[in-house]
Amino acid sequence: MKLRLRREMHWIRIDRYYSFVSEKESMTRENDIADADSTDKGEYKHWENVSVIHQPMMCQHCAQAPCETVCPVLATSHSSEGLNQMTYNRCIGTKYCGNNCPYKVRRFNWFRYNDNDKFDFHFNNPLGKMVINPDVTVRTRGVMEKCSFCVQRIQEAKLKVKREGGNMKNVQVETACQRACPSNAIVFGDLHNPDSDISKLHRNERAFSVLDELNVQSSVKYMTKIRNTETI
Amino acid sequence: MIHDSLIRERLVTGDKTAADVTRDISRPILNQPSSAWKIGFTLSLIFLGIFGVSLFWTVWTGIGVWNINKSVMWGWDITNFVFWVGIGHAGTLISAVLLLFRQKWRMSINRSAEAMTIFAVVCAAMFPVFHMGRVWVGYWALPLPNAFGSLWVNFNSPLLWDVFAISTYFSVSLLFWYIGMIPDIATIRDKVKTKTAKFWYNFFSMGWTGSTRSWARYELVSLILAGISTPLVLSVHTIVSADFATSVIPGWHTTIFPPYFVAGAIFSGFGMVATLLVVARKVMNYENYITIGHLEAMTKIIMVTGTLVGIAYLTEFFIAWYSVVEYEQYAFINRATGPYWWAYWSMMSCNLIAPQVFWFKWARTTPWFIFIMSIVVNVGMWFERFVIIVTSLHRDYLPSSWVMYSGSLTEVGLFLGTFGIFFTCFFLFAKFLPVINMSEVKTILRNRE
Amino acid sequence: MGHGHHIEIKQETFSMPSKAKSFTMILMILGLVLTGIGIATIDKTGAGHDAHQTNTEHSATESHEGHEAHEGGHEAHAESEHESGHSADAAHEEHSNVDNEAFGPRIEYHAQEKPWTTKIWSNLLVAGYYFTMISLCALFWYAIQYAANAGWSVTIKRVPEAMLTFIPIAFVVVLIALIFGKDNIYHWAHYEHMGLKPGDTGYDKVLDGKSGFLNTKMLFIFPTVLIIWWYFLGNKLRSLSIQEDNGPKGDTSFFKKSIRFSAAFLVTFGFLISILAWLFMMSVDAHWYSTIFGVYNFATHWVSSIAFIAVFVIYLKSQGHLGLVNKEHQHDLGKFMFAFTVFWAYIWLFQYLLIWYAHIPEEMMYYQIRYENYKPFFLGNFILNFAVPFLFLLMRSAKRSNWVFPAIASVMIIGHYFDVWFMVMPGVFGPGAHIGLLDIGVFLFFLGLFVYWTLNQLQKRGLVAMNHPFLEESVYHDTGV
Amino acid sequence: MGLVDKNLSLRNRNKMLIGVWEDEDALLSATQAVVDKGVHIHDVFTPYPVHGLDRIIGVKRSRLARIAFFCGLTGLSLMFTMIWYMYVKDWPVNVGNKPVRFSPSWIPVMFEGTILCTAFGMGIFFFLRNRMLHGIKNDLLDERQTDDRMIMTIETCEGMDEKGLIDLMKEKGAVETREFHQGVQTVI
Repeated sequence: MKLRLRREMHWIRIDRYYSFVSEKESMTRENDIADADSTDKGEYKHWENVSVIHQPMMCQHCAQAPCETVCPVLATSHSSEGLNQMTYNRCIGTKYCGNNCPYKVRRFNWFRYNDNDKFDFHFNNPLGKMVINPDVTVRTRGVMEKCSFCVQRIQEAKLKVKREGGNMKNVQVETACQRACPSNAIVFGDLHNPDSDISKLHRNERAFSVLDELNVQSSVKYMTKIRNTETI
Repeated sequence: MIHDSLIRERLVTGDKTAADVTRDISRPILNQPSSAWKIGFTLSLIFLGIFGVSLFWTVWTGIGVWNINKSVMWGWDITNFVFWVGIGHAGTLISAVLLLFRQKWRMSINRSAEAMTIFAVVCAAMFPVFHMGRVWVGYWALPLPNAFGSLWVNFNSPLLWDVFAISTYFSVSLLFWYIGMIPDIATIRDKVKTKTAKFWYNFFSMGWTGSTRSWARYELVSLILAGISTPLVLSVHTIVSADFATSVIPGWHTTIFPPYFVAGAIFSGFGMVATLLVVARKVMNYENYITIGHLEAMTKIIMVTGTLVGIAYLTEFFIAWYSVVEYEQYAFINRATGPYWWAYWSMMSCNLIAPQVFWFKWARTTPWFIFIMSIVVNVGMWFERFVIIVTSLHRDYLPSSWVMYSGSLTEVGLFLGTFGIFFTCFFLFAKFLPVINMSEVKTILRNRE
Repeated sequence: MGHGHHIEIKQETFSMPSKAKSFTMILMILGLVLTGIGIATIDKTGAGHDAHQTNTEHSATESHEGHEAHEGGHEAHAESEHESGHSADAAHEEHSNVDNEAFGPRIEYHAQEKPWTTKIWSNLLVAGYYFTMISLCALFWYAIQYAANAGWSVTIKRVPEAMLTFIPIAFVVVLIALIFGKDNIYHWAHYEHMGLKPGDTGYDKVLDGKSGFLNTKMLFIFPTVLIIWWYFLGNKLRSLSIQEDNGPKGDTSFFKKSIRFSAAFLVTFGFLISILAWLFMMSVDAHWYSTIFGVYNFATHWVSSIAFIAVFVIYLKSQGHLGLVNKEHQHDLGKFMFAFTVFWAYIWLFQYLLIWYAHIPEEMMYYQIRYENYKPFFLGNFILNFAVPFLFLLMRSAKRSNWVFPAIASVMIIGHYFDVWFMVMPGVFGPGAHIGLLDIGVFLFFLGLFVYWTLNQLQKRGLVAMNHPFLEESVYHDTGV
Repeated sequence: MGLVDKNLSLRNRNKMLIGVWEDEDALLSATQAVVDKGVHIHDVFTPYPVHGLDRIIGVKRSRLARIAFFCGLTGLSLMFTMIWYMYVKDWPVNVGNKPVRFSPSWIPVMFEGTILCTAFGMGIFFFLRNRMLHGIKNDLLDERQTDDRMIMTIETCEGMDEKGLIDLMKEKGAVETREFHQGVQTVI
C-alpha cells in the first residue's frame, strides 16, 4: 500500500543503472528502452551484455545543502563536523526540505507508524518495541527523517574518547551500512584528517560526486566502476 | 467641476442621485435576505462542511491521507495555496494600483474586490498551515522564544518570508478595506432602524461625521495605503514565487518567477472578480453601477495579464533550451510532452490562448460569455500552479526517484471546501456590508454637465 | 488646482534657443574630444588585455565554488569555534577544483586575442543599444497612454513623440558596432568562425547548443526586422497625431486609429523586446542565462526613458513653453519615475537574490565576476539607480521642484547608462574594464546628439495636441494631493 | 497642537450657524463667498469627499505622510535589529553555508515589517487625529449628512453679521438654514 503511493521508508536506497550495447548511440532518453523493446519483437537482442551499476543513495550531507536553507524553523542545519543534521523534535513537517533535495533522499513520517495497527511491523506492541534501536529516536508522525551518518555511533565514539582518553584520529567509527556491507564498499571517516582512509579515497581520481554541477558540495563520493571490457 | 472627456462612457448609468446611490446600495442590508441569497448561503455552508470533514480527517489521521509521496511532497495543498493567494491579489490591486493611476472605473468594484482579497487570503492561509506534518506546533514558525532555549527561526527560508508576507498582506488589506469602508458604515448607521444594528454600525463607524478635515486625512491615508499596498502586493506573490525559485529543482529555479507570478496573480484575481461581479450585478440589480464598461475594462486587464503570463511561459521554455543544461531542457520538454502533458496544455490554452478572444468587442461586452471565460481563467491558473509544482517534482534529477502523483479524495475535499469558506464569507459580506463604495461612487455621479 | 477657473487652450510652437544649440554642440564636441584622447591613450599592443582576460576567466571559474559561501562558512565557523575544532568548510577544501573540468573549454576559448578597437566597438554598442531602447520606450510610453485611455498625459505627448524619431539613428550605431566588433564583443561569434565539431579540442557543447539562436544571421536580421516594424508603427502614430491636429475639430477617428496601432505595437513589443536584450546583452556572457533578463533590460530603459521625458518637459517649461503643463503633470511624472525606480530595483534585486540563493555555478558566473572585481560598480548601480531616486522622489516637494526633480532624473539617466555599460564590459574584458575617457566621451557625444535631435524634432510641430479628445481633461488635471 | 484634532468636536462652542446644501457646485461657490467675506468656516460635513473644499476653508495639509515615513523607518530598523539579534547575535546557525551576516535573504522580511509598521502606525495616527476613538461621541447635525446633504457650520463670535450670513447662504442655494446652540437645532 505504502509502496504503491511511493512512500518507501528507508534511509539508503540502491539505485541501479543499466548499460548495454545498443544500435542506438545512447539510451538516455525516456522512451529509448521501450522503443528498443518494441522494435526487437521479443528477440531481446538489445539486452545482451547488460551490465548493472549499483549506486547506494542516501543523504549526501552537502556542505551547501539546499534542504537546510529552506526550513523555516531551523530543524535541519549543518553541524560543525560537516554533518547535515535533522532535529526531529523541531520539525513541523513543511516537507520543503524533501522537495528541495536534488537527490530525493529525505523521507517523511506520513502517519504515526510506531503506534498504528495498520502498519503491523510489531512496533505497536510492547514486545516489538523492544527490537527498536534504543540509540535512535523513534520518529513521530509529521516529521522528516533521513540518513544521519549514524550520528549515534559518532557520538558514542566521541564520548568514549572523552571518557577513556585518546585521540579521535585513532578511532574508527563504523556506520550501520558500512558494517552490513560484506564487500567493504562503503567507507566512512573523518574528511578533516588528511591521513584518514576516506580522505585518501576522496583524492582518488576515480572519486566523483553525484550532481556535482549543482555545486551543493556533497560529502559523499562514489568511485567510478572499472570493468574489463572492450566497449564501454 | 468635472472635465471628463465627452467620449468617455458613463461610469454610473441611470441618472442616479446621491440619495439613489444610498438607497440602492443599502437595500440588501436594510431588507430581509432574498431567496437567492438564502440558497447561495446554504450551498456555501454545505461546502464549508466538506472542508470541516476533510480537515478533521487530515489532522486526525496525519497528512498521509493525502497522496503526496517521497518525491512529490507538495501536491494539491500548495497548488491550492498559490491559487488562492493569486486570487487574493486583484482586490488590493484594483484599489491600490488603479487608485494611483486614477482609473475611476475601479470605484464600483473595489469594495467587493478587496473583500474577495481578504477571504481568498484566509482560504490560502489554510494550506501552508495544514500542510504541515505537525500543525499543532506550527506556531514555531513565528519568531518566538521557545522551549529549546531561544532557537529562533530561519530568515533564509522562503516559507518564513511567506509567514511575514501573508500576515502583513492580510492585516494591511484588512486595514485598507476597513478604513475605506468607514464612511459607508456611517451611512448605514444613519439608516438602520433596529437597536442592535444601530449599535454595531455605530461601533464600527467610529463616530464618522464626514467633516472636511476627516475627508482630507481619509483621502491622504487612502493614497498612502494604496502606495504601500502596491509594492506589498508585488512582494507577496514574489515571495510565494520564491518558494519555488530559490530552490535548485529544474522548472522551479527560474529568475523570471517573481514578475511572472505577479502577472499571473493579477490575471487570476481579475478572473475571480469577473466571476463574482457578473453574477452579483445581475442578482443584486447593480447593472447601473457595475456597467458593461466596467466588465470591458476588466476583460482588457485579463487579456493583457494573460498575455504577459504567456510571454513568461514562452520565455521559460526558450531559455530552458538556450541554457543547454540538460536538466532544464528535460524539465520543460517533460512538461509539454510527459505524463502531465494534459495539465500543461490546459494551462497554455486557458491562460495564453483563451483570453485572446477579448480582442473582439463582442467578447468583452457579453456578460454570460465573460462569466464562462472567467471560469476558464480560474481553471487555467489552477493548472499553472499544478504544472509548476507537480511536474517539476515528479521528475527531477535522479530517475530512480521519478514518481507519479494524483490527488486523493481528501485533498479534493479540502480544495472544494475552501470555496465554502470563501463564499460563506462573501455572502455574509453581501448581506451586512455595502458591496459598492457609496461615498466614492457619489463623487462621479455628475459626470455630465 | 484648476478648480473653478477657466484655462485658455492655444497652440504653441517651440524654436530651439541658441543656448540649447550650443550646449548640445559642446556636449558632442567634448564627447568627441574625450573619445579621441581615450582612443589615443589606449594600449594598442593589446597584450595587456589578453593576459588579463585569461587570468580572469580562470579565476572566475575557479571561484565558482562560491567565494561567498566560503566567506559565510568562515564566519559561521568563527562563531562556533569554541564548539569544535572542525569547521563547516572542512569539506569544501576537498572541492576547491571541482568545476574546472566541467567548464574547461570556456577558459581556453576566452583566451582569444582581442584587438584594442574592441573597446571602441563595445562602447558604441552600449550607447547605441541604450539610446535605441530609450527611444523605443518613449514609443512604448506613448502607445500605452493610448491603450490605457489615459487623459492626463495629453499635454506632454509631443515629447515622447519627438524622442521616438531617434530609433533608427541609434540602431544604426548598434549595427556599426556589431559589424566591426561582433567577433570580439561576443565570444560565441568568434567561436562560430572556428567551426568546431564534437570531439575537436576547444569544442564547446554549450555554445554549439545555442548556435540555433546565437548566430550572425540572427544577430543582424531579427533585430533589424523588429526595429523596422516598430519604427513603422511609431511613424504611423506620429502621422496620425499631426493629422489629428490639422483635422476637423471633434473628429475622433484619428484617436481611435491610434489606439489600434498602439495595441499592435504593444503586443509585438511585449512578445519580442526580450529578444533584443538576449541577442545584444545576455549573449555577451554567452554561457550564462537568466529568464528575467529581458524584463530587467526593459525596466532599466523604461525608467530612464521616463526620466528623459521629465527632463525635456521641465526644460520646455523653463523656456516658457508648455503653458498647459502644471505641477500636477510634473507630480505624476515623478510618481511614474518613482514607481518604476522601485520596479527596477525589484527586478534587479530578485535576479540577484535568486541566483545568489540557488548558488548554481552556471548562473553564478555572471555575478561572480561583477561582484568580485567591480564592487564599487555593483553597489554604485544600486545606490545611483535606486537609493538616491527612491529617497528623493518619496518627497512631494522634490517631485514638484524645478531643480531637484530634473537633477534626480539626470542621475538616473547617467546611472542607467552605466547599468548597460556594466552588462557589457565585464563580459567582454573580464575584470580589466574601467571607465575611461573613451567611455565618458562616447556617452557625452550620444547624449548631446540625442538631446539635439529631440529638441530639433520638437520644433517641427506644435507643442499642443489641439484636437485630442482628452486634451481638456489633461489641462484640468489634478492629482488631488 | 494636540494629538487629537479638537476642531472636530462640537462641544462647548458658541452658537453655530448651519447651512444645508444638496448640490456640490452650489456648496463650493457658497463656501468661497463666505470665505471672501472674511468669515472663518468652522467645518463642512459632506457625504463624500468634495475636491477643493479643504483648500477653500483653509484646512492645512495633513502631516500623516511624514508620520507614515517615520513609522516605516522605525519598522525597517526594528526588523533589521530583530533579524540581526536572532540570527547573528543570539544563536547563529549554519544553514546551507549561507553567510551569518546581512545578506539578500533578509530583505523580504525587512520589507514586510516596514510595510506593516507604516500601515498600522499611520492607521493609528489617522484614527487619533480624526477623533475616531471609541467612547467619544461625535455629534451628527443631520441624519442625511452621510447620505446626500452637505452641511456648513460657522461658529459665531462677537460682532458677526449673522443675519447677513444666513441671507448669503440662502442666496447661494442653501436648502435649509439652522442655528445650533447647546445641542439644540432650530430652523431659521
